[in-house]
Amino acid sequence: MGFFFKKGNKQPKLKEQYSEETDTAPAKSKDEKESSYYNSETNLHFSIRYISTIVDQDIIQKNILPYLLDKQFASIADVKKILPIEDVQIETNEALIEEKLFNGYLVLKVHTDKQHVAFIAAKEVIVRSLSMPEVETSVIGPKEAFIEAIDQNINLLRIRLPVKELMIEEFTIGSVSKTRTALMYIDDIANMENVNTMRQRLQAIDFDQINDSSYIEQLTADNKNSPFPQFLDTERPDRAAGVLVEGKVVVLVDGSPHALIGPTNLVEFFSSPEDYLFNWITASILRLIRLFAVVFSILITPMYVAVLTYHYELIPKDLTATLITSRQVIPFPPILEALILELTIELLREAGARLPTKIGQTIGIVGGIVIGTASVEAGLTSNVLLILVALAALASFITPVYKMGNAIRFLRFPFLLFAQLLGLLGIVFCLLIVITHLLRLTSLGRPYLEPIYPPRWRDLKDSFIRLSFDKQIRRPSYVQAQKEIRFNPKHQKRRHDIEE
Amino acid sequence: MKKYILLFLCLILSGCVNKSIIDEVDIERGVGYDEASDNKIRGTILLSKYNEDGTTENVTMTVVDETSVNILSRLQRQSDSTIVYGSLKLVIFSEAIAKKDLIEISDAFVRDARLGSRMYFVISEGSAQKVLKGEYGDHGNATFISDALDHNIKHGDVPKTNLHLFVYDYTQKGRTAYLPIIKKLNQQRIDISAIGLLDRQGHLVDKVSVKDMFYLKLLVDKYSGGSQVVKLDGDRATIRSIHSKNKIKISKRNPLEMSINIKVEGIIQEYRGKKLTQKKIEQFEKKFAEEINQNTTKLIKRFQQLGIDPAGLGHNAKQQTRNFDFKKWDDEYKDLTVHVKTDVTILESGVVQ
Amino acid sequence: MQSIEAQRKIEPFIVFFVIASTQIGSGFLVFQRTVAKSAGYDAWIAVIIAGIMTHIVMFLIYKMLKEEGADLASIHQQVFGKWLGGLFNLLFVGYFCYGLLTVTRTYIELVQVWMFPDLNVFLFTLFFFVLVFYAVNSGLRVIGGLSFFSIVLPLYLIFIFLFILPYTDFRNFFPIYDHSIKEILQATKDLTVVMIGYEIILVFYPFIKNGQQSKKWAHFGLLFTTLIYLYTTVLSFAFFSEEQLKETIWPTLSMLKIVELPFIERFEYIGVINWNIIIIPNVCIYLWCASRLLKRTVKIQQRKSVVGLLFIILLIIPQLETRYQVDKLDDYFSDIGFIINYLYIPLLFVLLSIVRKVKKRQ
Amino acid sequence: MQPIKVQRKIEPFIVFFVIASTQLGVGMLGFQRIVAASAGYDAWISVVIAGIATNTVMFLIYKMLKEEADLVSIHQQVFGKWLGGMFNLLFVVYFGYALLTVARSYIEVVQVWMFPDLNVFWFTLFFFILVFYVVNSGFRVISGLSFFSIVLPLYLILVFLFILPYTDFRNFLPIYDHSIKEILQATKDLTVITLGYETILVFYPFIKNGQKSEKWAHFGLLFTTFIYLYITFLTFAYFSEEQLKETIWPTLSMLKIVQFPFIERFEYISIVNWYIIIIPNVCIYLWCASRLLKRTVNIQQRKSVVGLLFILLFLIPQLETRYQVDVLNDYIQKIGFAVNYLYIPLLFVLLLIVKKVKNKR
Repeated sequence: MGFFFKKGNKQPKLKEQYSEETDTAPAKSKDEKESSYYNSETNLHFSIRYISTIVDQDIIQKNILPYLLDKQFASIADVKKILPIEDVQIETNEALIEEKLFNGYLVLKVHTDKQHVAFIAAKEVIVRSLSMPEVETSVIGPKEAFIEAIDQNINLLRIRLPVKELMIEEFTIGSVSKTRTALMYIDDIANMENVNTMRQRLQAIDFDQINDSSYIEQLTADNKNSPFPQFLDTERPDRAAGVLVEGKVVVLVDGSPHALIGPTNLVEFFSSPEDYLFNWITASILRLIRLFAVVFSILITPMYVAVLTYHYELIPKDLTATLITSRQVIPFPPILEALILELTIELLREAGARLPTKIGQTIGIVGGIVIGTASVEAGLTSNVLLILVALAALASFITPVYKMGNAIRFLRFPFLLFAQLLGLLGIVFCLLIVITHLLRLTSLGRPYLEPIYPPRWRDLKDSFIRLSFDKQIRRPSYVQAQKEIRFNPKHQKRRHDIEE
Repeated sequence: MKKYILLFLCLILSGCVNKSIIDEVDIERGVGYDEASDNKIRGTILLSKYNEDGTTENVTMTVVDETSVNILSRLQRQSDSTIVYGSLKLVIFSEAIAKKDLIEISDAFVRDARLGSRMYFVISEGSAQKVLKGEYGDHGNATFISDALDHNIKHGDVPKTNLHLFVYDYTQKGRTAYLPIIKKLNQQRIDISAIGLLDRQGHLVDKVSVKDMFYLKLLVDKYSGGSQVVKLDGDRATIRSIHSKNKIKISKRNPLEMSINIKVEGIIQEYRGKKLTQKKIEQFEKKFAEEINQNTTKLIKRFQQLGIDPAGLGHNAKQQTRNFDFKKWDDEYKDLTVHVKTDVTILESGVVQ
Repeated sequence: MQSIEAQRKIEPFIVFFVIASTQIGSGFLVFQRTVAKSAGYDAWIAVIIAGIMTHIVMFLIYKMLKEEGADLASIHQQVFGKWLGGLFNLLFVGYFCYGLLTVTRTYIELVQVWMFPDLNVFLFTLFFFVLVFYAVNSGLRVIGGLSFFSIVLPLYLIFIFLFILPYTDFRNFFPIYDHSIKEILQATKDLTVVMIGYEIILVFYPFIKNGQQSKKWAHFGLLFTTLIYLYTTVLSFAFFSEEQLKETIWPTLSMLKIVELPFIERFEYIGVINWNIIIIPNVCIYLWCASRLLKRTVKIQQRKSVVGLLFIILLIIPQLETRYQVDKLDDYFSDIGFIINYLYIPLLFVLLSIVRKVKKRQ
Repeated sequence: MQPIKVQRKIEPFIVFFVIASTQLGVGMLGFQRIVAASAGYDAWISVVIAGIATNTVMFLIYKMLKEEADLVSIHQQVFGKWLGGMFNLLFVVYFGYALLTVARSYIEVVQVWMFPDLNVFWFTLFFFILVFYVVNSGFRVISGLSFFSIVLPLYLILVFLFILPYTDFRNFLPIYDHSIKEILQATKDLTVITLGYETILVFYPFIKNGQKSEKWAHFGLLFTTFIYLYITFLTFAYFSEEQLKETIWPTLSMLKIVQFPFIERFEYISIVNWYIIIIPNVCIYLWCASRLLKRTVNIQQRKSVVGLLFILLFLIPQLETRYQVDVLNDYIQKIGFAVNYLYIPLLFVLLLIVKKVKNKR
């Protein structure tokens, strides 16, 4: 009981501490350096301050100090003239010092002029080189992925869209992390309403730390209590460039190799970038298979539980024997059996994801085979269910977007519980809840279930199927792009007679 | 929040409804009714028990009671696990029951939503219990008998039947029902030995033997199989009928006369005799049509005498008459003239002439 | 007539395949019985004579086509004038359609008897015609390609026939020339009509690059089919007894019944399926010629007339139900074919020569 | 009335689905018996006439809605504030009653066909949680569910074709073998089964460009008429007249004969499917009732939804027997007929007069 009381008292204390801390003068961090110099030619004393761990010492030694010491450095205004560095700012605002200091600037003060400060950019940027996409891999097509440096990522997009209409707005988000976040869109294509919504949401974020774009995603989602991701995230510059041209909005976050895309819809999560690289027939069939697999993976185990628990009449007479004999020695009701197996699969997946790649794969395969076979032989699960669960797991892994894959795996459990509760009726109950939830969902205020509902015949051309590019005359209508037409359809080639 | 979770858990564990997990129930696949003394009914149910090695064991349980409905609840008490009857495939009535109580018993099957419409009602020669007690096939007796009926309906001479069609025929004015009759040959085999004809009250009154089953099917159903031997001046041909349909029409009113047009398309499967020319084929067509005419007319005469109407002449007459009076029809039916006209077309005669 | 684009034309040597494939059709499966009826085991002589006949007709045809831009329609116009010529064109359209109908229905009967007795004729024809439309819609170049495959792909059947050798008796042929010349000529007549189809070159000739260069290929094609026919005749005569042959409706297929390979028993099923490949270019080319002639005569877009013709035939085919009706269909087709190839074409040749002579003099 | 935000409104063509889904409900499972009782095999004529009748009423409704925004303002125009308000409340009761009937009838179907030992209270609770979730999400979501309730079960139309081998379409002959009176009686029975479309009087302000939706509303009615006609044809060809008169849910009984290699007994699937069909039905009634309450006595819609559901939740388990459910259905039919085919035309005439009088001034 005492525990609870303590908890109640803790809060004010914490506040006091916090305020005490801010009262005292900030302690200097070890890497904060300040040194004074003297320019003998102009007889000027000046000092520089910088954070040694984020500035490039090379720049200081080669490009700053020699010039400051040897050239005609008479007043602070001269700094701009004599330094071979582009980003030099002269400010009067003392408050900026700290921000600039921690963003890799040198702070230059001249003893004669107490009012002005010069900020000289000398940031050291450590960038890893471009690598292959790891989540959205594809056999063919571009093989570069975003990296953690935002400038590099913007560069990747700029190269793909070298037009002046590609707009970039930058925000600094996170009271502690000060993360640079870029909002990108194409000025004359994107709907300004979408841009404004995204801008407002980004500006409204009040959080201390932004570690990844996923933080932004969760903080700006339309419905924060939904298992479904409401922004598409991608690590592929080609995909990001592609959606920019469709009129969507892309958000890049410094330190995150994933870009956010909005508005999006449910079906888009099942399209893989490869769909645009194959011929449209192959791509469409693959997409349909993917969607079917998803439905299958959600419904098959709940169906098994429902039918075996309540609806024996539904089972064809030739199948009854198979089902009954496979379950004969199993001591659990179907629901427990299914839950055990589903959880096992989830465990294997988690274990595989946590372990280093090579061991992970091995665990996956070995675990699957060994545990599966053993549990069947031990009479804990029936082999029919083992097949179904394994198939369902397989099917759930083909979702091209990782976050959507997770949502789908999560969905299976409520379905299972309701199947146990009310049989097939329970499954439909759950289905209706999911449909209602999806109907409520929006992405940047645009309906999430489009083009299914509201039904948009036109948008079907790139949803369940992907029609050939010459049929993709208009941009998706839920984006409500300013310019709807993608290209001017040439005069339809006249159909010739057989021999002409 | 905790409260809700607790509530939810309660629900999950209790459930709204009773479960019937398939490996924990006994599935009733067939049921048979025999006469017992004192106007009681002896009911036998057939359960399919599935062994681990994939074989099916036939378990029968028998009890004598006053009504057919009580039988299951009495047997329920004798069983170690719940007997569920939703997958019932086969109901067998002994001939004695079929002559008396068939309709009363069948009410329970029609009324219950749990049962499918495709289940078979059959009449057994001799005791139904004995039929159920055989060991036919590997997948259980009920499956065996219903499969046997299935394929004989599809490719043989048994006219289409199931629970729905039985009720349809029985309840349709100007039509009477029929049911297949099976006979146990020995412990491993059964035979579909005849078609039983029921009168308007649902009592078995007549049987059509194997010989006439072909003609009965021509009258009441469409063909997609079945074959018949036709003899012509010492030559002999086996004609396999691949399609047939019939059309029943009122050909004349006052006095009422009806005509049945039967169209048969077939191929010659076997031929013994002189060279099979086109002329010969035409002769066979004619002969076959004549035989059909004769036999079906004979059948219809028999129906008229018994006052039954499996071909649905009354129903057809009603369709072609405004304000049809069934009372008048009942009188007329007995001496109604019925013309049967058959049109046989032989499509193929194989790869040699 | 507007000139035909070069890429629409076919190479001269393709004519070999087109001619050969038109000649090998449903008739190939049944001809032995017909000829054996008249000339017994001597019918192989009739095959040779029939082969020579086809060469003669082909020679006449090429003579007629020698003039620049000539085809059946222009020949008719030259000989009979615009209106009467148009009428004759339409008669040919009817003939080709009838040919198409006969070939299709005969093949369907084959499928019915040998594979699926309860085949849904309408649906099958529908599928078949969808395929045919797809091919014809793609133009003569594709039909030519199909002809090529219809000769090359089933060519292995020639070797398959060798498997019947253990069951043959080649002494059946002796004594050679045991039948009267009249009987042999009767058999020749029966045979010539089995081997018709090559007259379609009258219609598609303008689509051959350097038309006259194709002449030798056309003759090679005829020669090839003659040899194939001879080969089958000789084999089937050695295989069947004379009585047996007279009662066997499809001797070619019945022969295949004896073939049994380690991986497949009952080779005649493969034969029936193969025949689909052989039939397709046959049907396509008849349809193409019919629609082409219609275009040349009454200016209907070819695509439209193809659809129209297919639709009509699709409705007719399920009406022909019995073996007898199909037989009659075949008989009439033989009669008409004989008249056209061996009476009408020589007559046309004579008329054309006269007309050309007269014109030249003027 | 404050103006409704554009995002809250639905496209005109969605009205098609909303109207169609209100008309297809539990009634569709059993209407054949009722109409066959009066007009026998000729009842299909009644279906056509009933379709015409609904279209006529819809025409009147749209005429009224051209003048006034919704039912409340019509009532206010015609009867004044107080009397109008009372009529509004009557409509609230009507919708609540309809909701009760639909929910209870469906539960009965589940009881008879699937779970004889269903715990009605718990099931209703679940049912209403779902309903609340939907209605709470607003009209746009309800209309979305209507869309799914039409599109998802559409495959059933094809499934019905599997009964064709067991049908005899000559049953319809001779056509028009019943008196006009019998046919009209059947029409009357049928019109009340197809009701529900009058809800448009309430949700009309939520349609973008209301009057543009008129054709879609009529298409919706046409669509349901065709569906009803289709089912009627199949049922009559499938059952004998006697058999039909004894079958309570012919639509489901028909599906008992359908069998697939992977599933026997298709009627279970269809009952489960009917759940999808029922939900928007119930939701629309509830939404309309609560909306009317809000417009009349200014109760927050969310609160009245909870209140209504709560009341119904306690009413439903009280209705236990088949007979009670039947009586429930009988009353709704009488009331529905009075509302749709007597009251609405009357309202139309009154509104016309009121408008004329006002215009003259």
